[in-house]
Amino acid sequence: MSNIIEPSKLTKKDFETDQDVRWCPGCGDYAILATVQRVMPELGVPLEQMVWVSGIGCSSRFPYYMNTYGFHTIHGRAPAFAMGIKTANPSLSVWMATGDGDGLSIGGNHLMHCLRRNLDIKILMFNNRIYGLTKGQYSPTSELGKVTKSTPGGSADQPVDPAAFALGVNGSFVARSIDTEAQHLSEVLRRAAKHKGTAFMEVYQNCNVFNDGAFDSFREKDVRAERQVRVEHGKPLLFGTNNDKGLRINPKTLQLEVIQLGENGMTLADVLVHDETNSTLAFMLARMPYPHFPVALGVLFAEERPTYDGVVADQQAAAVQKLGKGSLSKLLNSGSTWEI
Amino acid sequence: MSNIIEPSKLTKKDFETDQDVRWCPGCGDYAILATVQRVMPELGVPLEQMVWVSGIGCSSRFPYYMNTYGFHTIHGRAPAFAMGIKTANPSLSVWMATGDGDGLSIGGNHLMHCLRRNLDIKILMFNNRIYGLTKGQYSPTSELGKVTKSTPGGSADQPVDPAAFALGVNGSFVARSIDTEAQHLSEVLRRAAKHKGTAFMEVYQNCNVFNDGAFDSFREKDVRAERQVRVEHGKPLLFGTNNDKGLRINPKTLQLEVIQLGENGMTLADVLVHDETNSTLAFMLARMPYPHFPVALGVLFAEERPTYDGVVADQQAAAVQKLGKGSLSKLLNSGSTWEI
Amino acid sequence: MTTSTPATETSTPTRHVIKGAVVRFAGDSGDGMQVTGDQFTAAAALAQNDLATFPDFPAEIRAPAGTLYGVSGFQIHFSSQDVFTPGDAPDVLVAMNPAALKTNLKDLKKGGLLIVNAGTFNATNLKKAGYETNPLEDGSMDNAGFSLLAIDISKLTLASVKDTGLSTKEANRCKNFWTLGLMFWIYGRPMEPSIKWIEGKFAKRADLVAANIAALKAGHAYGETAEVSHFSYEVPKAPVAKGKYRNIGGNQATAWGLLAACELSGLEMTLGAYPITPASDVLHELSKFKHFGVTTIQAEDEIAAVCASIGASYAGRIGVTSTSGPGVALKMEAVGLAVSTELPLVLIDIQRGGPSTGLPTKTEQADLLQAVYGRNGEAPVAVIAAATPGDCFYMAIEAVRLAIKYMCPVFLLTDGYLANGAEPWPIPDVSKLPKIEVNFRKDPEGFHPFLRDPQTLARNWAIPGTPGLTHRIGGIEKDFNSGHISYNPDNHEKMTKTRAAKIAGIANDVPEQKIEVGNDSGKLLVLGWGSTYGSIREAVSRCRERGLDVSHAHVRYLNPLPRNLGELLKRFDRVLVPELNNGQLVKLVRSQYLVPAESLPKIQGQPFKIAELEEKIRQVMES
Amino acid sequence: MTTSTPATETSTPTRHVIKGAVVRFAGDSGDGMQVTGDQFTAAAALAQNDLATFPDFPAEIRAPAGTLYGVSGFQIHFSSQDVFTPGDAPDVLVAMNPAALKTNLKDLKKGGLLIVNAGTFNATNLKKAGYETNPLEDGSMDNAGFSLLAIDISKLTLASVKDTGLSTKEANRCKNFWTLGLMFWIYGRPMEPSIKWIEGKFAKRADLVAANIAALKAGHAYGETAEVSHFSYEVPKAPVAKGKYRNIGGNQATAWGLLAACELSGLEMTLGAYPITPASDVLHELSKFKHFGVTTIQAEDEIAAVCASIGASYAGRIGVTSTSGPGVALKMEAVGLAVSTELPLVLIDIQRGGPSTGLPTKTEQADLLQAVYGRNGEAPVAVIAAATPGDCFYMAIEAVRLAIKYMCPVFLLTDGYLANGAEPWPIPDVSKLPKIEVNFRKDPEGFHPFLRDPQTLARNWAIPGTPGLTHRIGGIEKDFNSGHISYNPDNHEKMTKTRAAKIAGIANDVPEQKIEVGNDSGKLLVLGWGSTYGSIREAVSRCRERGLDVSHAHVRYLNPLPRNLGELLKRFDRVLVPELNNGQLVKLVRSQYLVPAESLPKIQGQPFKIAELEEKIRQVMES
Ligand SMILES: Cc1ncc(C[n+]2csc(CCOP(=O)(O)OP(=O)(O)O)c2C)c(N)n1
Ligand SMILES: Cc1ncc(C[n+]2csc(CCOP(=O)(O)OP(=O)(O)O)c2C)c(N)n1
Ligand code: SF4
Ligand code: SF4
Ligand SMILES: [Mg+2]
Ligand SMILES: [Mg+2]
Repeated sequence: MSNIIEPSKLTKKDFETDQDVRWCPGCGDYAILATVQRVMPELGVPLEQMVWVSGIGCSSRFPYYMNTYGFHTIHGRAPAFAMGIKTANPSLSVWMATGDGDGLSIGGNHLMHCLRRNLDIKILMFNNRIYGLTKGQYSPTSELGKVTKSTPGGSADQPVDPAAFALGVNGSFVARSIDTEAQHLSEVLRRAAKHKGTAFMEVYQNCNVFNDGAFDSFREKDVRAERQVRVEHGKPLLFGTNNDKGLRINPKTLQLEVIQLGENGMTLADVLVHDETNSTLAFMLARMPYPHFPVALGVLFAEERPTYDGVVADQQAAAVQKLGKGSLSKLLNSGSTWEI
Repeated sequence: MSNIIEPSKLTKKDFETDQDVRWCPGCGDYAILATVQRVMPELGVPLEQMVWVSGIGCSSRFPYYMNTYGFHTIHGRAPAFAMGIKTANPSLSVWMATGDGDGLSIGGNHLMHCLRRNLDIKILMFNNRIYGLTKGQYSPTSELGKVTKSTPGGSADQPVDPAAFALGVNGSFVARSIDTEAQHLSEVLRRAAKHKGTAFMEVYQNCNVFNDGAFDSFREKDVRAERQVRVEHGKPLLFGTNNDKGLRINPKTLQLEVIQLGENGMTLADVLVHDETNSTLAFMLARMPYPHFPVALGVLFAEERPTYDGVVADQQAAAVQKLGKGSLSKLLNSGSTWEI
Repeated sequence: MTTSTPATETSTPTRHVIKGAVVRFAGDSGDGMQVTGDQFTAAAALAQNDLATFPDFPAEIRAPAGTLYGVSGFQIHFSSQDVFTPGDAPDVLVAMNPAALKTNLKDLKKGGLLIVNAGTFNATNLKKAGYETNPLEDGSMDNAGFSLLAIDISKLTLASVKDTGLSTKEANRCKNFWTLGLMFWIYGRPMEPSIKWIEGKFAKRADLVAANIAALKAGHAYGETAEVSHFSYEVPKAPVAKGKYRNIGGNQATAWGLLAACELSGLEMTLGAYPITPASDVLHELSKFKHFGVTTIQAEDEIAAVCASIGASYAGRIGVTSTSGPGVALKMEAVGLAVSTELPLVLIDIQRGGPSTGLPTKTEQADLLQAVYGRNGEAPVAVIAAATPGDCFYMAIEAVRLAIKYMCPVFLLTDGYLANGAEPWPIPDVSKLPKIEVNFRKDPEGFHPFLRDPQTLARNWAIPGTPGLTHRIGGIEKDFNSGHISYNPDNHEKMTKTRAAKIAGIANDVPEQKIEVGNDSGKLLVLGWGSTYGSIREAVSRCRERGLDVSHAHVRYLNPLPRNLGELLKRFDRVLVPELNNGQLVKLVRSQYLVPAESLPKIQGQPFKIAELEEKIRQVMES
Repeated sequence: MTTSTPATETSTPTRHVIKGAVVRFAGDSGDGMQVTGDQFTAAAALAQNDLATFPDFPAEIRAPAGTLYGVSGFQIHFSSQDVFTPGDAPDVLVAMNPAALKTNLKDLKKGGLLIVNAGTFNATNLKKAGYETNPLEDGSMDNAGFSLLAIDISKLTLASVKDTGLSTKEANRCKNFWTLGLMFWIYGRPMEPSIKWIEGKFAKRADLVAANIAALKAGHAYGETAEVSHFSYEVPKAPVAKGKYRNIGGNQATAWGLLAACELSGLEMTLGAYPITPASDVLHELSKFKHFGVTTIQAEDEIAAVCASIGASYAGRIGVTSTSGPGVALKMEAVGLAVSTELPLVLIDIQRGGPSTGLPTKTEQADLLQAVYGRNGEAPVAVIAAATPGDCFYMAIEAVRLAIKYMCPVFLLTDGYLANGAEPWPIPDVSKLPKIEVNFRKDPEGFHPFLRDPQTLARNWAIPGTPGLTHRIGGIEKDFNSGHISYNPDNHEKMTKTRAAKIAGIANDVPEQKIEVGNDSGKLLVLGWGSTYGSIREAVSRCRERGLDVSHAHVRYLNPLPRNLGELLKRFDRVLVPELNNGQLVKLVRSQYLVPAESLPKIQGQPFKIAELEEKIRQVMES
């Protein structure tokens, strides 16, 4: 199904499979796939050292199109499979593709525990705010009052924000990007690849069949500048067509607010500088009410912490160190025994 | 099994059952039970209008000891049962008892969705940072490196903070209290009862058999003042034996810090005033690293929002309004039919 | 049924009277084959033919145009006689593009008629369909045993609508109505009803109305032309019972049956569900009927869905959950709680191809043993199955009746074939449907939650809000006499046996097993269940016409099995059990009655063809 | 076994030689009965008696002192002959408080010896135990058919340790060793080993060492006194095979068997588990053996646990998951994926009382049909069961062998009775245990993931990290010839039949069914499986001693069943199937072999007593 190429020589083509891609024409998934396939060769990971794990959903079809090892599992459980794979062989580069339904509806618990444990895997959540594969029911990220096949009168659920959720459960790397923003997404992928621990990436993805245009209001070229704030560690949180709008914390309310440079004495100095190690700031950025605020994209939070698989491996090594490689016959003959 | 008493005449005794309580002698659950039974009569809810739902665990035995309707369900699923009960009969006062394992390990997903949907139920999470009923394995709230029967070498999991989790998934009411603090817990229970929406209460509970003293470092009389900060809406965040320590936001780092009144020019004016409607502040308070910071107790966050059961009931009513009570024969004869 | 096909007719200008026909429309997902099929079905229904239909969607949401896996089909079997299935092989195949031809031609009946839209047979489409050369030109279709009508429908459609000023893209979309017009002419159907439908459907777009009608008429007119005229048929009325009819699909009938149960019991209903193919439409359909007292909860997963349903039952509603195989597996722990707390619960399993994710869009009957045995501990439940799309309506009512009367979980098994299939359905007189009795416990006197009706062994249903009946229930074993937790050994045995006896007792409350076709004793009994009803019935009838001593019985109640079934089976020399699985009902009857029933499995994600069953039955009887 | 009990002995100063005895220690959770039992067991083992033990913990973690539900028990059966069960009724009952007396007295064998700590029979304790009057004084025990030794053990213990300066509370804790000393004297056991144990156990507390030893000796000395002297017995060595022995419990043996499988296969292992009674100890035990290459993952729930195990198998380890009934139900959807992707997976189900939460601390065999059938679609797996605590070791190895060789899920069924029971166990020579062969696919030439071994039909195992073998697998049906997704009807049938054939083929790789006791044909075969081994074997032996023509066969391989089983069953006039459920194996054999096997169910959360089985067998043979 594939042949051996050394990492440095890998190209986008090498990451493509012979399977024809079966997403709807025009689906945002195509763009994400292309970007991922373009970035992977940069990582210098041999094809056979990479594993893509997924649940069930249109987005979870992803592994079939990556010419690495791939496991298309069951709905919502991908993080648990990844847990078994990564702890079994920590040298593998484990990536996970999931959707807003797969990862946050049925799979929310596994995702939460993966994030808090800080298992060293990279997670791409395709958030199209809808169930695509089952033909258009609302998802946990759909807006309140969403009208779908299963909610003709509008949904009664308040949505959850994936990034805020990840921060709330102590995730060590939380980022956001958009299907069509190849460059931005590429950068986020590179950062995630470098992060040691669970790297959670939410990617806004357009489902042109069941939720078309869900993100147009901040995704389209003409509105982008005014409706997105690209966060970068150490850089002021500026946005706007003329880069003359900024975010600051109102000293009284302790809440974020949008300021217009030049207006009532506001200068660049007043603008908040992004600190990706500040989880509180990340939490605020993740939850900024849209469209009153712009949508924050980029690496909201990143912090190095011990990884679950790392601790497990260390314990294993320490045990062998201390007790030597286990011997069955020693064990069976240990403790109180008697001869007859 | 019980007889009819009108609400105003209810007493603690009326909420007690004839079943002998089967927790270990000395278990923190007894104190919580007593406080709950003492507060319930104040609510003016008839016994038969109250339902206690639980999962499985020592804490989940709770319903057997409340002389109301009670449903001891299966492990981790209590919020889902509560969802069915409350939407079926919104006039019921639905309370849920769960543990750190029941509610956050196997049941984390249901709890998350209950919180984001804002189902109008009151949730008591007994957090003893251990699995009690199964005799002492670590739980998602146990500290990293926890040594238990299942982790002789120490656990490899980073814990999750229940309150931060609840805030991250958009919970509308998040509070904390302690098993032995009857008065404080009572006040929290009253506030929760008044809240329309999911009221999440984390109660630190001592498991004297498998995790004894887990909270002593901030629960005991002598350390309480220095190690706890009682948050109250509109009141400054003061603590300390002489009430001379306070919390403030460092304007540079935008992080919380402890200040000593009177020292380097700090006055009461510098102390942060608690605003329970500020989710960011609540998030910071929930995650203050202990023991560097005190433990925040009380109502961290409270915000009124539409409830899931409320919206569902309204849609039901609106539908009947608009279409009239459904008629089967009308339906069967609707659309294209033909006579033979 | 047997249809005389065009090839066997001598060509004359007058319409050939035939018993009936099987027609399949096949085209690209975008070609509107489902609409065409629906319209053609409506016309057949109005002509009072008996009929059955089955759509065949691609597995992908929206496969790229022209691909093999993007082909969408719709098959209809209409006749002047009783119809029990959508038919095996089509007499007439309409292929709107090369991919449709490639994937469907093998099914065309020998001597059948093939109609292709030659206008789509260009290089790109041929390549996508994997044709080296154009089959319409490379001679591969010469005397291939069927008649071919290769028409450039695309061109003719564009021509017919050119005055409406539609863009070519939109104009091209009208070709399905052009095709419908031709088919109407071939079977002598009036166009008016479809014209009305078009006017309603596109009310907001006069140009589309005009165009589609123009195309329809053009196709019809084309029929008149010489080379088609000898393919003109007439299918007389079928001898169906008088009454008012409607077309109904399986999932729709299931949902409507549940609505009926609300009205008949006077209870409100909560459906807890999580979307899954092919069950989602039950959720979609029920979500439209809040004014019937139905609350639909799209839960976070199947476990939450069933738990919410059980919670609703606990609170005094009809708790229902609908799903398919993988979802059922997830619900089983909670079903055990419903067994233990003895709460009513209706589980609808719309079976699909397994194991695991399997073949989500294909049909199968492989969840029977899971439904009967798939729980920890001794956890018996009732299991019933619907036989036809229309039968789903009545079995859904029955599931609710049993769940409430016996305070237990009831599985209703249907499958993808029933779910998406449709048939004309005599509309029942609602006032004649039997009411479902509900008795909530009200009297505190001597109450405990596990007091039982000595007859049914059902416990009394005491719901929150009832003064004086506060009590606690749960999944730990309960004392028979007080309902309190009990670890007593003898009590556990007594409770386990009681729960089992309660379910077994249902056999006395349901109809005895009847024979569908043939005698109630003889050489061979073909024993079926579920969606195989039509194929088995038709196959057995044909065998009997050929003089074979074979009968057909169809089991609707799978646990407990009908009280007379064992005795019935023993009256036949042999028992053959055709199932769309690897042999499941056959295991149950062999174990329970020790009869050497033989399995006839088919595990292809597709229903039995009548012909293949007929063949097997003959083989068995000769062996 | 039959034991001559004290009452039947003439009282003489010399020790009465008896075949063996059943002794039960019962007391408050806090009284240390488990320690006493363990020490008494060690002594019996050293005396080379054959023996079997069973502890009986209260359902509550730590019930309040003195309550009926707080009573903890430990029963041992030791003998000079082969021992197969911990025994039915105790010959000697030691009751340390009124509650223990109340809950256990009914079990004391007629003519047995009752030893009570009269010092605890005060008003409070009597009330807690529900005694109106003091049974030691109200005459209720006069000629009640057993001998009574009412001793104020509390007082005598305090006296014996008064010089050690312990607090009364701590001093009082020594009474279990006083009791042990007495029992040692009664059965003529040396005290040294226990003295050594005490010295090790309390190494850090010299005072506790001194006190417990003093108490032990005092109890022993008390034995010397006149009124006890005629209760002195000797149980000769049992004719057990030569070799080195150790005591082993069921869960421990299961865990060690898994460790053995690691060494024998050279693979590392991942145990994914979520705590649940009575399975947790397998997780606890394995978590100690990281240096054996075992990773234990305490997952967030059972679903994550099994998925992590499957993930580990996918990555080339032995994936194992251990749980009990409710957990099994939750894992089934994922097990279906392992069936579909054909990955090795070992599922250990330590069965407990059901349905639902049921009786968590009690034993039952009611998950058999769940294991065999409890999944969506056609999803066959292998199912095997252990018969004794020691057998768990070998069946755990066997489960791993089959899972790897056939690339499939294998259920190993044990239960609460095996899990907590223990027996002396001949330590195997590790070098003689057969290796488990593992062949990871390495060669890219002609590779696809579903290439099969023509013999076993197992697919090749290609693990991530292997150059040139990158591939994708999942739960959708796969093409037989390429491993790619396939919706092809015939392929689905072929793959389904292949998966079934692969599991069925295991029957050729496992031992034929053998007869445990009796002839391989005759009037009655008693067919058992799992933990009922000892009781059935003993009961059948006794019946044969009484001249009945009955045999015992015990099934270790439940799916597929042994290849010769059907033929074996047919050689008996009747087949009786005793199970700790409502009849499950009996359904499988009736359905598969059409033999009129009869069910003998017991659903009380407790094992069969030998006597009750013996009785039933006699009844059956007379009927
Ligand atoms: C156990 C189970 N339940 C339900 C389904 C049906 N199902 C498949 S994908 C899906 C949701 C997909 O939504 P999402 O994860 O957002 O993926 P998308 O298709 O939108 O990319 C559902 C409900 C299933 N396959 N398995
Ligand atoms: C499906 C299932 N899995 C596992 C168990 C075993 N179990 C019962 S309670 C429990 C954890 C209890 O911990 P927690 O919720 O913290 O309650 P606590 O006993 O500490 O109050 C577990 C694992 C179960 N009953 N059901
Ligand atoms: S349904 Fe939506 S998400 Fe799925 S493939 Fe089509 S466009 Fe993409
Ligand atoms: S085990 Fe712990 S939590 Fe459970 S009852 Fe005992 S003390 Fe309380
Ligand atoms: Mg989605
Ligand atoms: Mg706990």
